[in-house]
Amino acid sequence: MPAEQQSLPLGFVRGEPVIEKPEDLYIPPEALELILESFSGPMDLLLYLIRRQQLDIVELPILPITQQYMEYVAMMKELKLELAADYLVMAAILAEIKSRMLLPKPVADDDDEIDPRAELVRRLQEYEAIRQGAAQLEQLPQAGRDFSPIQLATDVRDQLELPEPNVSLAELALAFSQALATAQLQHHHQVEREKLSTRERMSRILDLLQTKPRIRLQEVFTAAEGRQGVVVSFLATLELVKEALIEVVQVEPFSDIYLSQRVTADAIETA
Amino acid sequence: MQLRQLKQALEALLFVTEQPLSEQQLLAYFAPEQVSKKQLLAVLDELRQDYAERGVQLQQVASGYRFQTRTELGGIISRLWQEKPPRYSQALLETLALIAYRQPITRGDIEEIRGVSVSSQIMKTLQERGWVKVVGHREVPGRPQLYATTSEFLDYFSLQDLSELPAIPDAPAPLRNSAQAAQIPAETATDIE
Amino acid sequence: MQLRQLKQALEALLFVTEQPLSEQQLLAYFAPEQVSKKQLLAVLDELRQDYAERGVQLQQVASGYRFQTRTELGGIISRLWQEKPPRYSQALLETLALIAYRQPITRGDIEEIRGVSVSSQIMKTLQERGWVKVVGHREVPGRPQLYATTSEFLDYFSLQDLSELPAIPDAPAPLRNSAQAAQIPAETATDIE
Repeated sequence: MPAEQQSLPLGFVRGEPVIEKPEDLYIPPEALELILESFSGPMDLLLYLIRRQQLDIVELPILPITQQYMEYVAMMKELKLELAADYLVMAAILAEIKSRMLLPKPVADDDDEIDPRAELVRRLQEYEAIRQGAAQLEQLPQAGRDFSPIQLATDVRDQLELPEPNVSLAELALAFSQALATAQLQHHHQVEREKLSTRERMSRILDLLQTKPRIRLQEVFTAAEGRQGVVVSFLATLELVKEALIEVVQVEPFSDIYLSQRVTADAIETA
Repeated sequence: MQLRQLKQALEALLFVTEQPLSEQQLLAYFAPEQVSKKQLLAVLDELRQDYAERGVQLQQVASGYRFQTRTELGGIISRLWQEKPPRYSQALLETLALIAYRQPITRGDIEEIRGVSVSSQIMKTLQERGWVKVVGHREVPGRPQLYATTSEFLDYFSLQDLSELPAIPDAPAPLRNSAQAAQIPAETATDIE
Repeated sequence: MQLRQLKQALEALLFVTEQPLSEQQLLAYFAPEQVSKKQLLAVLDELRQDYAERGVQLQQVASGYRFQTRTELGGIISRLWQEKPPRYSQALLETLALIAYRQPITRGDIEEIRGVSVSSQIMKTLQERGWVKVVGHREVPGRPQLYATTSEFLDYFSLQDLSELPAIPDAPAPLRNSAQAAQIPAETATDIE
């Protein structure tokens, strides 16, 4: 519909017509079509007709304006522009005002008789103000057209460490007890408590075996830990053997004892 | 925190964030450093001055502070973009202007002044761009939606608030009682600013 | 083109482009303004100096020039993306506790004790956190992974070794009253603190 067509340079800039309008009607039809399509609606056309005569809106010379408006509407029809109903509504309003203006004024009676044009004049004034607003918006700096907001890329984000959660040791212990309690309720079997340090040492030995396929038994002992440390390491080794997590190999009596990962092939065979 | 360090951090921060940062956001950000509002504003002002003559500038818009390229460079910078920035139709601009200048406003009000029915496409575009939103209903039969502009609208046009919109004539006084009802929101809008 | 304008345009350009811009790209960009290589390099050098002490700096990298935030500010800037500390679920805590107290342990062991399956997400979270790692496989069909706690785990809880984990009282005899059973560990927790 023509009312929503993009405004063309032939139309208005800051509310003023840029081109001289079809005073004589000998404009090539294509150009005329452009002009007609450039009106954003009947108010736009009406305003144009008034401004063309360099008149003030309040003077609204209803007779000639109505006539010209009808001519334009006829041209639009002729050019088979898809004529918006809105143009016809305005034509009806103009016709109504015209007829009321032509009626003889009732004598005396009302001082508060309202000029039939008044409402249309008010609308035209407001429309003109808004046209001005639209033109000013268009001229304001626009993002992407006149400037770009800046967002620098940064790799700082990659350096970000995961935030530390907030877990206390007590919570952990509690969670363990709860897990055990659940286990007992569900399975009715006693979960044995074992020396923690032994379990830790078991992990450490397994971890060591991740890096080397074989380690000497001596390597699991640390002299600095003293007797107790050695005992813990030894118990851990025995526990690992018992749980079939490692293998202990001694090639001949009194030679070095080696700990190694269980060979996968074994597992497959036993499987 | 040293003032010099605060200035550098603030500057870097405003360069890397996608959205403008408000005073409140910045104060919250620098809370660990116990930066006062007075310090913050002083440093922001210094930065603004530092960049006054540069190719990028510190701009205060509705939703906060941001760096943006100097407006006068528009053409030379936009060469960078393959696509031309959108040109908005007269119909869209008039609708937007009505909402901006006369908010809160109903679709009926817009149609009355423009003399054309408002295309749904235009309202959709304006809402998708985040420039316009529904802020309520007018308590008349049908409870039509009332539209107003958003801070994204102001940000887009580099404005801090509606009072920075270029002035246009006030809406003319209504004639009849029925028209008067339609006029009230326009007056309210001026107050809202 | 005036040198001042070139400097502003160049500056703005380097700020808006996502990728670094090489000398060749910049020369091509300013071809309409007939900027010489000598001019370009001089202006780039000026910009580099202008920003030497600022929060962002002009850096020359392999593929060209770009602005980037000052390295020293990494910590303060990264707060922008800092997430809130996660809150861990009971399931995760119990899994972690079982790994800590019963390591090395397989997922199957954990599931057997807890009576429910252990979600992969939990194992992933614990490993990403760096608290838990795979230390081997149990040589049984399927070769399930054996999990153990790490030294980061000990560090986080300020423990020297696992023997410092709070002692858990001998698990209570199975009770009919499940509520009572659940109560016991709670009391234990208070003692530990």
